[in-house]
Amino acid sequence: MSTAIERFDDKARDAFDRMGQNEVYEGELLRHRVYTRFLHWMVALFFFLALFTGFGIYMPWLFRWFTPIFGGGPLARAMHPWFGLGFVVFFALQMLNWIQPMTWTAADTKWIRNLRSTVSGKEKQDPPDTGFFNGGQKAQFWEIVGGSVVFLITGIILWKGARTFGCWPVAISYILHDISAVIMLGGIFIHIYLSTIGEPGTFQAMIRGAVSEAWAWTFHPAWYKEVTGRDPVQACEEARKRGQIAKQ
Amino acid sequence: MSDRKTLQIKQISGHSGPSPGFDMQRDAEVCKLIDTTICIGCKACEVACVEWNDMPFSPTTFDNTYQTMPATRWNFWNLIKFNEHQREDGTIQWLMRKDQCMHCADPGCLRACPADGAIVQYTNGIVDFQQENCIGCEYCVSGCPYDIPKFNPATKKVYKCTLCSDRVGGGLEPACIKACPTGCLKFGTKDDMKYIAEERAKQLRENFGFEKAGVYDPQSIGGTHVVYVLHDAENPERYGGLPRNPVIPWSYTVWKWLFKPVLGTFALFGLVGVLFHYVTVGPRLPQPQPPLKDSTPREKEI
Amino acid sequence: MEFSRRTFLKGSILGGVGISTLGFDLTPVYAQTQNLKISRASETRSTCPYCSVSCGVIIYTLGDKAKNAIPQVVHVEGDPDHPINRGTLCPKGSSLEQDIMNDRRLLKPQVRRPGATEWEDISWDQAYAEIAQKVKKTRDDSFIEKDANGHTVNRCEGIAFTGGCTDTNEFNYLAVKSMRSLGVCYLENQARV
Amino acid sequence: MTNGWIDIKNTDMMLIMGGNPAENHPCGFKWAIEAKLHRNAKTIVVDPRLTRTAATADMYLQIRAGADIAFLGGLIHYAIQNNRIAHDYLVNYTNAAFIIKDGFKLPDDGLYSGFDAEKQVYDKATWNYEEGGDLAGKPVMPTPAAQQEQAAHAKGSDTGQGQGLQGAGPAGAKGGAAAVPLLPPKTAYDLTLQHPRCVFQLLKKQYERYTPEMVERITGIPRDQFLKAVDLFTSVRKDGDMTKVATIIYAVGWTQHSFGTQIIRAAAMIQLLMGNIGRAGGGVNALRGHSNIQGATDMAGIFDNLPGYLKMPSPTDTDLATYLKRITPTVAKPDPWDSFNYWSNTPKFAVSFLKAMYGPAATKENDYAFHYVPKIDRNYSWVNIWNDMYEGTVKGIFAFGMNGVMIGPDSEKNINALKKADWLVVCEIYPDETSEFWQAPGISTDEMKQINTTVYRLPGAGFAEKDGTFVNSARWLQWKNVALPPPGQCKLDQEILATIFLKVRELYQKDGGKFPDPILNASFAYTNPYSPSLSEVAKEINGKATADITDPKTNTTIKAGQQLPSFAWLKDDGTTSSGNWLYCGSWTEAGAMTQRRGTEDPSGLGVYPNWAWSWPLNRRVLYNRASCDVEGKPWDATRRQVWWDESKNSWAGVDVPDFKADSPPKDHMGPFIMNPEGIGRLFVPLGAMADGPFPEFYEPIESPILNPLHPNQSTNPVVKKYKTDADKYAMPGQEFNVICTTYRLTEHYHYWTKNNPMNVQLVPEPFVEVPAELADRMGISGGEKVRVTSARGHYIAKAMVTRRIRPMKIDGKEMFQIGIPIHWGFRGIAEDEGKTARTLTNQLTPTVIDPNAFTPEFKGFLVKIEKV
Repeated sequence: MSTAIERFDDKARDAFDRMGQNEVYEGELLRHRVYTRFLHWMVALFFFLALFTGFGIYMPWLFRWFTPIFGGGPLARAMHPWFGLGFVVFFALQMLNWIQPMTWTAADTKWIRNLRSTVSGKEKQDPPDTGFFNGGQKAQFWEIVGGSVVFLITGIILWKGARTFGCWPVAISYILHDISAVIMLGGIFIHIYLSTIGEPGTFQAMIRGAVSEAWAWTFHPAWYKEVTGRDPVQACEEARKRGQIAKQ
Repeated sequence: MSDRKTLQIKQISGHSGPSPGFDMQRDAEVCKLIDTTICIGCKACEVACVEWNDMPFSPTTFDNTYQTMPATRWNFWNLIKFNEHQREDGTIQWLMRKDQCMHCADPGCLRACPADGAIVQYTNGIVDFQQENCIGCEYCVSGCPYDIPKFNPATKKVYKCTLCSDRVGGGLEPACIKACPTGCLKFGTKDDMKYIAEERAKQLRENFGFEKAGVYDPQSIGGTHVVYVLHDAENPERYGGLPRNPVIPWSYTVWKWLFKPVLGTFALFGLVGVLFHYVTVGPRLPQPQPPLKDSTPREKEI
Repeated sequence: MEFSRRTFLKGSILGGVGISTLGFDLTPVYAQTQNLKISRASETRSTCPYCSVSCGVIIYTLGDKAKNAIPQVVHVEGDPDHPINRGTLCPKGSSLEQDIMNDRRLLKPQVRRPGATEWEDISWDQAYAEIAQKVKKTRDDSFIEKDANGHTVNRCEGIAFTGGCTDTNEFNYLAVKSMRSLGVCYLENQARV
Repeated sequence: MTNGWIDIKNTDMMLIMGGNPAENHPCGFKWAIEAKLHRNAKTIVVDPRLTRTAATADMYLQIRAGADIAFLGGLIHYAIQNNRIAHDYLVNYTNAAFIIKDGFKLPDDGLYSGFDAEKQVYDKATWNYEEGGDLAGKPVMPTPAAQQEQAAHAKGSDTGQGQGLQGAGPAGAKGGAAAVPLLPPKTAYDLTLQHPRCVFQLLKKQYERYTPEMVERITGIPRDQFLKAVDLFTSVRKDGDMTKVATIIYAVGWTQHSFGTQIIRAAAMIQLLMGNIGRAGGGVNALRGHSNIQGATDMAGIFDNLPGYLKMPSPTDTDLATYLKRITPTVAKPDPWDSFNYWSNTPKFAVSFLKAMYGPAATKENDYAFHYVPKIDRNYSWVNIWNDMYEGTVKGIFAFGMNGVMIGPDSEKNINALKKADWLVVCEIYPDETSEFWQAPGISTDEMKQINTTVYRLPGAGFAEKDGTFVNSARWLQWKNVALPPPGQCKLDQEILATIFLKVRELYQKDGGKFPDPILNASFAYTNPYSPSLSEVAKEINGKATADITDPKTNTTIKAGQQLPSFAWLKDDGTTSSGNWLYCGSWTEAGAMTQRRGTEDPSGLGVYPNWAWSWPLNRRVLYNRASCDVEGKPWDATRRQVWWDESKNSWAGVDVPDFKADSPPKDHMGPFIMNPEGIGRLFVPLGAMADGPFPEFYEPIESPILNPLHPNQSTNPVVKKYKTDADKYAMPGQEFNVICTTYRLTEHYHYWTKNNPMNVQLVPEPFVEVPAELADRMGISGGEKVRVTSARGHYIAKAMVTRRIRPMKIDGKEMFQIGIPIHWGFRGIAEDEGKTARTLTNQLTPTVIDPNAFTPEFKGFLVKIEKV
């Protein structure tokens, strides 16, 4: 089964590479290919569309000013399931795309365990065994996978309504849908924060697909080592020395 | 706006804050009494409703019963349910019950409805749908313990019996109640209707041999503004699925009015938390981090 | 990053804007009860034509009997004053509006000629003339003045008249008068079946 | 109805049989429910199906369609055996005490005395009272007159009397030159009811055979259920208690049989036995089917009457005097009693009627245009019209609102009859099956070309587009107003009819023709004769004075042209005219009584004296004198209607007394003022009933079993079968083994509401109600199409499998009953959409009619049922 996914992913990546292009300048590494970036932004787009239309249903008296953007309450409610479906479909493709790098490893549990220090800023550099994705990103990925499965099931139930599925399934899926939405929302805040102002230099990874080598060895040393073959800590020291020489 | 008396609103669906009409005006609670023991299943109420509300006709097909259609529809608000119940001695009791919105005191539809102003409850107890505010999410369908609200796919809105809020607002009795030939349907204040119902139930018990005759006014949803007199009040399911103990899925009460706002604030905390982290801890920069220049006081710069 | 005043101001402005735009306006919601459709219609008291309970009905017609408003039935309801039905109606009586404003009503005289396979329109005068001729011819052909025993009987054996059950009494009287004057003996009515 | 709709609320006990008021008269059934609600009244429903009436009943019995007389006979037997009868009422207000002539024989072998097998008619001479006085306690010996009578009868019918009887048929057809047997002026009577030949003893002997076991064999009602029901019904008279009252409510379930009139007779006899007639909450309440069917009967839309139930003249009535002598009954009563015999005024009614019909042309010299009216000597009733059209006698037919093809019976024969007619004029508001008989399913286009009938279909006016009066079951004449003009080119029905008649008159004026006098002289003296205003016609029906007339007693004078206040003013000297004497008083000088809308009801008995007007003379409950005992004191003070007011020396009451106002109780005038005897008839003397003075149980013409009482005379002996090739009848033993009955639904009105989308929505498709056990045996599931076949035709519809009709044991054999609603034909909303098989229910029904009322036998015939 996985070989079929592999073949599909490769074919897709090549096809998209032909269509788009990865701008990798000197001193940068290729991080995300066109196919990944395309999927990421489609997922993001549908997520926000679903989120905003969903707000109109979740708490209309709070978000009543939102729905006119989508042409009023009824249209927002009508489009919400389609956006949700878009989100789930594209995320499914992303999941196939990232199934390999996202597999959970011991390093990730270790990363999660010293999460407090990374958040409080004491640890300037991530532990050397942080691979292509660190524990937080993997946790969020799998959280989104779980969330979108819940979205799909409860969404279909809510969409077709009590007429086909009965009162209690709708009532329960009404809660699960909300819970997973709120959790995912929380995760998305953090994701956006870290990928923009939280960790400068990350955003271009999803725009041009390239990251600076400094970024690589600081946040994903194991991946840096794997790609460039050099030792990240040593590379960081050399860069610091070069920095002081330039300053003098 | 009905000319003589505007029906004051007591409760509005999905509405933040109290409704303008709440406790503003004394109003007797109206009630429709349905005495199934003298209902002859003639369907005058069905026709009177379709005719008064000028509803378009929906095609019906024969399915081995006198019942007009399996359940009410968005253009057929009240329907007599026919059930042939076999007594122990083998004889048949032909039960007929008029099925329509029960206008509950604590309406499940109103609780479930997320849209603001789509479902309103007047001070006289009538629960009414305001189609222009309805967003067609059909939560009310799962909120209603009696499976009453019906969705119209063409207009994407939900419809149900309004207990003729326009006629009652204009000082008339509902159309189905006026038409009922045997007087099985009666209209008046809730106290009068309960009194007549109890008297009738007593008469059935004492004079007509229905020991378990009783009145159906379920308190699990705070009582309803449509009250039944049943031959056998202990098992109302026999009358075409009238729930003995109607209950609103708790998700529309506990979840909606307690957890949802709480979780909503959690999500907000997420946003605020992130900003707070940015303001305090600051971003994580790729190493080596360029050293800070000395942050001398501002006046030095002038 | 230490907490600079400027960043603090940025954060609070952003938060304030967010809160205020979250929709706390309270447009009043009043009942939009449908205006009572019969409040200005004109009322006519009549009797339901169906069964023999003879329920009193009120027929609400469009307009206030002004000349230019051709009355259309808006609604039919039971007559609360009528001592027998006291405002109630059965499913047939309640649908009387549909019986009066029905698009299956016959609107013009038609004739089916011998051997024809569909209807032909015919004017009233033409219809009257032809029917009168046929009645006269059939009466003259089948009229018997005296029977086998020589008693005067004045019978027209060739014509039959079958009256409906919702014809008014006055119409029935005219039917008896005209048909008996023609000598018709085959005079029957729904009362028979 | 002897009482009225609202009066039903005053009852304590109801037997609802042969009728389904909850479905066919829902708004009237409200009063039966009111009786249950406010008086704890009990309802017993006896019906072949568990109907919606039975759903609210206290006791429901499933009976075999057609076995009604067996049930009622058993009820009479039970009432007499347990002495649950109103003794005083019986002795004083019925002919229980009258002695019957010696030659009379009870039908133990299924035949009364005097049956002429070859002509299938009875010589009714022996069904008569004996002449004489009080025979209480005297020895019984055959009187000389009786012997001479028997001799004449035994010798065979070669006396003049025999020839006079040309075929069966109503009293009108009877008689001949020889002496017509009359009721004896002084009847013999035995108030102790012991005389073996007194009516009560004969009644007791007649129904001794109707034991509960026999009732179970015939009707299929288990013995214990039957006894429980009759015990409950007769409990109102338990140990002679006269305060309670019971009513019997019925409809065409009883009339549509080949012995229909006798079933209703049995009900009347039960109510007489138990003293319920004339009392508030009592009586025999016939639920007429249509809004003006009572009016049509009063105005004689039927062949054998003239308006006001005057008999049609027959050929032997050579002149007016002979005719009046024949139809005016003479008093026949025990000597000490008194009898109003109101029909003695018949000459006044007949002459006034002729004056109204022919106005000035009716003069004393030409016997008030007596010969303008046709004389009938045979049966021209409904089934005979189609039979004679099928045989080529009837060439043209008017159908003003009557759908002959749908009504049948044996619609196929009606369609074929119409193919042979010359012309058909239909006045309808919807496209109906009769006007489109030539497009009936099964007629190919080239067959259509062979049909030479000219069909005129004229668009009539709906009920809201014309005024005029309707008469409801309770005899209330009510005026209705015009709400809107007829649409399109529709015209008012009266305009169409009057114009056709006047056009025919013009032709006769121009080119003459056979006996034009009645056509030329019929009085159409209306302001606009081509469209007579119905208020003018209503005034004419009420009656006017044609000359100044004064009443000597009260010395009041009515000028010529003024409306008459009541039929007491009618004269037989041509000075008064009245279209229908019964309606005299409906439009007086004080205005139209039929338009009154007074809603007060001081007595609370539902009399509403000032609402509209009920014939006769605004009386609401007929025979209400019988609600009082012999001294004029009401049986039940709480529901008193009329009583003898000693101070005013006249009868007073909350309702108009149905009696001679100033006849004191001591004169012992009988409460039934229309009968020559002045009392209720348990025994019907002479020719009033064609098939017997007492109701005898006969099987329906198509019956699955032979009559257990008298197998060799299984069906009604007097009923004739039709001889054309289209008339086929199922014989016992053929494959037709299921009993079928036809009926109406509450959602539909005959053949009219199949054009009304709201009603079509309620019951979208035709169906056949099939008992669950029969359906399982034949492998039919609910909603599957079935074909019902009778000897005459077939009917296809979906099966409604139900446990509300249960299998029955008839005479030891297991039988099933099915039911078919009548509402679907081949033109209507569902029909045009092809949702129905476009077959007609009445293609199944047999062409056989009741010998007295000539109503076809729509209920209880044989069919077979199979899957399609």
